[in-house]
Amino acid sequence: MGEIRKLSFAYAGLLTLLGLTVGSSFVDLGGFNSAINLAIAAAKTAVIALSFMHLTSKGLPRLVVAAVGLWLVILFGLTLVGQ
Amino acid sequence: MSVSAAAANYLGEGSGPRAWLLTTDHKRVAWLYLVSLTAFFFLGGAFAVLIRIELATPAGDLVSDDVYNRLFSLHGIIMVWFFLVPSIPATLGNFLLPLMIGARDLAFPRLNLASWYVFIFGSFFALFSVVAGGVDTGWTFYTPLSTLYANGFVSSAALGVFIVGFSTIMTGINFIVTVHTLRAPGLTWFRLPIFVWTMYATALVMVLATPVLAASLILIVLERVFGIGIFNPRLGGDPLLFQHLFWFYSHPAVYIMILPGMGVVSEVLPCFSRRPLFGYKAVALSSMAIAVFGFLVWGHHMFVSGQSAYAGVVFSFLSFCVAIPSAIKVFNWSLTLRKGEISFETSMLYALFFLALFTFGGLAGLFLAALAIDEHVHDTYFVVAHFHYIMVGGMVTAYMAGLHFWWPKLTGRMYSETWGRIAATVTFLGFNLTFFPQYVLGFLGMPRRYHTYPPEFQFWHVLSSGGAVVLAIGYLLPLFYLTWSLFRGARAPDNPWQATGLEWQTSSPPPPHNFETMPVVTRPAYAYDMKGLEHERFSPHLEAGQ
Amino acid sequence: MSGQTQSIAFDKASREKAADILAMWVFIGSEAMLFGAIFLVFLIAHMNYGAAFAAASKHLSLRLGTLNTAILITSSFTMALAHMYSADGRWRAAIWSLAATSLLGLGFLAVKAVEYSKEFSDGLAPVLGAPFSYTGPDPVHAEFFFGLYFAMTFLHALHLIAGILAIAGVLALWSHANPAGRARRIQAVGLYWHFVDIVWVFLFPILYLINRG
Amino acid sequence: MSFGIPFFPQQASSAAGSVDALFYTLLAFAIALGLSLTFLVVGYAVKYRVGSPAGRTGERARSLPLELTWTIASLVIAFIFFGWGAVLFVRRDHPPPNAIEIAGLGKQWMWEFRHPGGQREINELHVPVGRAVVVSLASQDVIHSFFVPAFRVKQDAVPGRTTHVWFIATEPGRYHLFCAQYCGTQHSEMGGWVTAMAPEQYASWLESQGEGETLAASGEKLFQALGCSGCHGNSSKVRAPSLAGIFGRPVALANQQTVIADERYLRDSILVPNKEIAAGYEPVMPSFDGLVDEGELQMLLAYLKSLSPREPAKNEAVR
Ligand code: HEA
Ligand code: HEA
Ligand code: HEC
Ligand code: CUA
Ligand SMILES: [Cu+2]
Repeated sequence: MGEIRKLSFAYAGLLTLLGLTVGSSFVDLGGFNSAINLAIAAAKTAVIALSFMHLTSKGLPRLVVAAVGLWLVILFGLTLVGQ
Repeated sequence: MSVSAAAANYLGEGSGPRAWLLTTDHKRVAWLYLVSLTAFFFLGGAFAVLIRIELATPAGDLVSDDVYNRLFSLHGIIMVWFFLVPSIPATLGNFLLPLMIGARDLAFPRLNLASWYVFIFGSFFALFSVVAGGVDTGWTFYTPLSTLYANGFVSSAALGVFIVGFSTIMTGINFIVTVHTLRAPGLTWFRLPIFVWTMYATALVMVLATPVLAASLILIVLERVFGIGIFNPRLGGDPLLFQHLFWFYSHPAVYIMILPGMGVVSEVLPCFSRRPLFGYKAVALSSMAIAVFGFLVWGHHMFVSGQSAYAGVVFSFLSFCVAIPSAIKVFNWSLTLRKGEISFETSMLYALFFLALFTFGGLAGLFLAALAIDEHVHDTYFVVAHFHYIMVGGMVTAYMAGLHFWWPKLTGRMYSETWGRIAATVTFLGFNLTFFPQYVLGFLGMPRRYHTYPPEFQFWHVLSSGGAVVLAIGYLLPLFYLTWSLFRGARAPDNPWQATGLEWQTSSPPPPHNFETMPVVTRPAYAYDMKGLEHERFSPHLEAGQ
Repeated sequence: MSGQTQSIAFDKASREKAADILAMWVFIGSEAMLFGAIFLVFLIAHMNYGAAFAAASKHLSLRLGTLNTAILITSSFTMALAHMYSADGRWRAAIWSLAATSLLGLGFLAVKAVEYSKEFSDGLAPVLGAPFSYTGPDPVHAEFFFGLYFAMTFLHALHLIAGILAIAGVLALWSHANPAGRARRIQAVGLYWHFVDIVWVFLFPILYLINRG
Repeated sequence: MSFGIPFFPQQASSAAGSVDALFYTLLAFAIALGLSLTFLVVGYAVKYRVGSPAGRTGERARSLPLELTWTIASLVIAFIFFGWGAVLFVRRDHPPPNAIEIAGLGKQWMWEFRHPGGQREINELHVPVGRAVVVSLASQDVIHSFFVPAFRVKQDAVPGRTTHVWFIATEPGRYHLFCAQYCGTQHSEMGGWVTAMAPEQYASWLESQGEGETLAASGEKLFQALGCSGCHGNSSKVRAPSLAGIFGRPVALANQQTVIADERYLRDSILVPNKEIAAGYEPVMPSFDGLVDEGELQMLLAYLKSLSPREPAKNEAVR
C-alpha cells in the first residue's frame, strides 16, 4: 500500500500548509504576509499536482504546464509594464 | 479503389437529418460547420453592404446613428467570431487534418460534434441580440461604454461570443491532441504539410488566448447583469485593464484568423507550381513563431489609450519583430514559383491574390506599428483598410482558395473552372476598389465608426461603396456554381491536381474511415520534384492492402 | 480491440489514454488562463487600493473560509483515492470515494451559501442592487473588493458545480462503460477536480488572508 | 487637390512634417517592395507557366544564404522604422515648458474646453499659432479621443485619469476636431473645429470672450467651498500638509516611498486620499469622490498647480 501512504502524506502536508498560511496571516510581517501566503499556495499547488495529479513523469503534460506558466508570465508581465 | 463507390464514400453513409446531426465523422462535422459559417458570412456581409450604402453619402440618411452603430458592431462580431475565427479550422481543418496525417478521425470525434453544437448554441445568443435590437459596443466591447452606457443587447451578445469561445477551445484541444498522438507511422514533424503546422499553431493560440477573452466577457456580463462593478471607474476599476485583457486575446486571435490561410496557400502554391515549398523548415517554424510572438504585441492597439509611452515603445518594438516571420513566409512563397511549371487553376488564382493582398495588408501593419504614424491613423479608416486587407483579402481569399482546392475531395465533384476564374478575378478587383480608398481616407483623417462624415471625404467613400457591390458579386458567384456542381458537376478523380498530400491518396470523396489501409509515410511533404511521382502511391502498404 | 477504445481514431487503448490525459491537461491549461486573467484584475486592483482591500477582507469569515479550504483539500484527497482504487480495479471502493468527493463538494457549496447569505444580510454584497452598507474606511473601494470577491468565488463555485455534475455523470454511466473506460473517465474528472481545488488554494489567501494581523 | 478630391491631409502643426516624412518614407519602401515582389511573382508566373520553354534545371527548394539575407534585411529595416517612429512619439511626453494649458473635457457627446483665463468653449477650440498648447484631457463618462488630423495628434480621454496631448499649430486656419474613440450613439457628431489664429488675433479673441474668472480662480473658490481650506489653510486645527508649491515636488509617503506630485497624484489625493498618505500625517482626509465632477476636479487641479511658482508666470503670459 505504498500509494495510499503517499496520498495520505500529501493530504496531511496540505492540511499543515493550510494551518501555516492561516497562522502566518495573524503575524504582521508587513509586505511579506502576501508573499508568504502566495508561496504557501504555490507549495500546495505543487503537492496537489505532483501527488494527486501525477505530474511526475516527464512528457507532454509537463510541457503544457510549462507553456501555461510562461503565458501567464507574459500576461502579467506585459500588462504591468503598461500600468 | 476497387470497392464499390457508394459504400466506400462517407457521403453515402446514411442520409436524413439524424445521420448528419448525430454524426461523429469529422468529415460530416466539417460540413455542418461549412453550412453554418456560410450563412453567417452572408449575414455579416449583408450588414457590410448596409454600412457601405449608408456611407455613400456624408449625411446619415439611410439609417439612424443608433442603427448604424448596431450595423458595424454586429458586422464585426459576426464576421470575427461566427465566421472568420472558425472558418478554415472548423471546415477545411476538420475535414483535412486527420486525412493529412493519415488518421481515421480526430482524437475526440464526439467532442468535435459537441463543439459544433456549442457553436450553434452560442450563435443563438448572438442571433437573439441581432433580432432583439442589436448591440452598440463595436466588436471590441470597450468598458465603461459596454458596461454602463450601452443600451443594446450587450449581455446576450457577449454570452454568445463567450460560448462560441468554448467551441473554439474544444476544436483547439482536439487538434493539438490529434497532431501529437495520431500521426501515421513515418510522419515526423518535419514531414507534416504546412497546413498541419498552421492548424497546430492556430490551435495553440485558440487554447491559450480564448480563455482570457472569456474572462473579460464574463466580467462584463457580471457587471451588466449582477451589478458587480469591476471595470467601473467610479469604484476605481480601470477601463484600460479591460483593453489589456481584450487585446491579449484579440491580437493573437488575428493570427488565428491568418495562420490557417497561410497553411492553405502553402499547399496550393507548390501544387500548381509543381515545386516543393521553398524553405519548408523556415515556413513551418515561422508559423510557430507567429503563434508565440503574437502574444507579445497586444499593446499596439493601445498606443494612444493613456498607457505609458514606455509601454508603447516596448509594444511597438515587439510588433515589428512579429512581422519578421510573416516576411519570411512571403519571400518563401514567392520563391516557390521559381522554375516551376505554373498553371492557373481557380485555387491558384485565389492563392496568388492572397499573396498580394496579405502583403499589402501586412505592410500597412508596419505603418500602424510605427508609433508616430499610429498616433495619426489610429481609429481611422487606415486601420479598417489594414485589417480588411488581411482578413478579407488574406484570409477569406485563402479560404476560397482552399475551398476550391479541396472541393473535389469534399464532394467528389468538379466545378466549372471558367466560372471559378471569373469569380476570383472579380473578387480581386472588387476588393481593391472597396478597400484601397480606405487607406487614403484613413490617412486623410477619416475616423472609423462614423455614421456621418465631412463632405470632402465623399469621393473616396463612393469608390469604396461601389467596390463593395463588385465584391458582393465576387462572393455570390461561387455560392451558385459550387452549389450547382454538387448536383451537376463532373465526378472528380481521386487526385485531380496531382498533388502529393496524403489526403489525395484516398478516394474522392473519402471512405467513412478515411483510408482503406492505414498509410505509412516515407517522403517529405511537397515531393513534387521527385520524378514520376504523379501516379505513385505514397506508401507500399496502401498498395499491399488491395 | 476496438471495443477497448472510445474513439475510432485509436487502435490501442494505451494511446487513447495518453491522449485523454494530454487533452485534460491542455483543457486545464486553458482554464488556468481564464482564472489567471481574473487574478490579474484582482492583483492590479489590490496594488492600487491595498489598504481598502485589507480592511474589507477582514469582513469575510475566516472560520468558514478555512473550513471550506479544508473541505476542498479533503475532497481532492478522496478523489485521488478514487483514482487509485480504479487503477487497482477495486470498483466498490472507487465508487465510495467518488461519492465522498461529490458530497464534500456539495458541503463546500453549502458553506459558501451560508457565507453568501451572511454577507447579504450584513450589507456586504454589492450584487443585484442589494443594499451595500459597509462601515469601514473607504467604502467605495471596499465595494470594489466585494465585487471581485463575489465574481471570483461565484466563478469558482460554477466550476465546482460542473465538477460535481461530471462525477455524477461518471456514476450514472457506470454500468455502460467498460473498466478501462471507467478508469479513464475517473482520471479525467479527477484532474479537473484537482485543478478546481488549486484555484481555491489561491483564492483563499488572496481574499481572506490579506492581512489579519 | 485636383477636382476637390483630397489626397493628403493638411499639415498644420510642428509635428505634421516629421510624421509625414516617416509616413512617406515607409510608403516608398512599401511601394518599392510591393512592386519588386509583384514583378518577381508575375515574372515567374509568365516565365515558368506550363509548357514554357524556360530552363528548369538546377533548382533547389532552399537556400540558406538567401533565407538569412532576407530575414536579416527585414529585421534591419524593421528596426529602422521602429526607431524612427519611437523617437517621434516619445516627444509626446515632453511638452515645451512654456506651453499654454487648456483643460479639455469629453462627455457624451461634446468637447468642452476651458482656457487658462476661464474662457469656455464647446466643440470649438481656439489656439494661437506658434505657441505650444497642452490639452489636458478628462472624461465624464466613457472613453473619448481627441483627434486633430491636421496636427497628427490623437489622445484618448479616459474616465478616472488625466491624459495630455500637445501641439504647436503652424498655419492659421480651421481644422477638423474629431472624437476618434467610439463612444456611443452620437460618436460621429462629437467634434467640431480647431481654429488656429495669429497670436494677436488669439489675444483679442480671448478678450472678446469676456474676462471670466480664471480656471485657477474658480478652483480656489471651490477649495473654499468644499472645505479643503478648513484643513489645508494656515489657521486650521487639523494637521494637514500645506499645499503651497506642491505640484511637481517630490512627496514623502508614509510607506517610505517618494512620489512626484504630478496630476495623477493630486487627482488621487482628492478622490482616493487613503491610497498614498503623506508621511507624518494622519489619514483623516475624506474622499471627495462623487462630490466633485470631472470639470470641478480640473478647476481644483488648476488651482493647486497655480500654487507652484512656475505656474502663475505662465498664466500671466497668456493674458
Ligand atoms: C488576420 C488579421 C490580422 C493580421 C494577420 C494582422 C497583422 C499585423 N497587424 Fe493588425 N489588426 C487587425 C488584424 C490583423 N493584423 C485588426 C482586426 C485590427 C484592428 C482591430 C480594431 O481596432 O478593431 C488590427 C490593428 C492593428 C494595429 C493597431 C492599429 C490601431 O488601432 O491604431 C496595429 C499596430 O501595430 C497592427 C499591426 C499589425 C502588424 C505589424 C501585423 C503583422 O503581423 C503583419 C506582418 C506582415 C507583413 C509585414 C507583410 C509581409 C512582409 C513583407 C512583404 C516583407 C517586408 C517586411 C519587413 C521589412 C518587416 N494591427
Ligand atoms: C472578419 C472578417 C470581416 C469581413 C469578411 C468583413 C467584410 C467586409 N467589411 Fe468589415 N469589419 C470587420 C471584419 C470583417 N469585415 C470588423 C472586425 C470591423 C470592425 C467593427 C467595429 O468597428 O467594431 C469591420 C468594419 C467594417 C467597416 C467600418 C465601419 C465603421 O468603422 O464605421 C466597413 C466599412 O466599409 C466594413 C466593410 C466591409 C465590407 C464591404 C466587407 C465585404 O468584404 C463583405 C463582402 C460580403 C458580401 C458583400 C456579402 C455578399 C452577400 C450579399 C450581398 C447577400 C445579401 C444578403 C441579404 C440581403 C440577405 N467593415
Ligand atoms: C479633514 C481634513 C481635510 C480636508 C477637508 C481636506 N484635506 Fe487634503 N489632506 C488632509 C490630510 C490630513 C492630508 C495628509 C494625509 C494624506 O496624504 O492623506 C491631506 C493631503 C492632501 C493632499 C496631498 C498633499 C501632500 O503633501 O501629499 C492634497 C493634494 C490634498 N490633501 C488636497 C485637498 C483638497 C483639494 C481638498 C478639498 C477638496 C482637501 N484636501 C480637503 C486633510 C484634509
Ligand atoms: Cu466621443 Cu466618440
Ligand atoms: Cu494587433
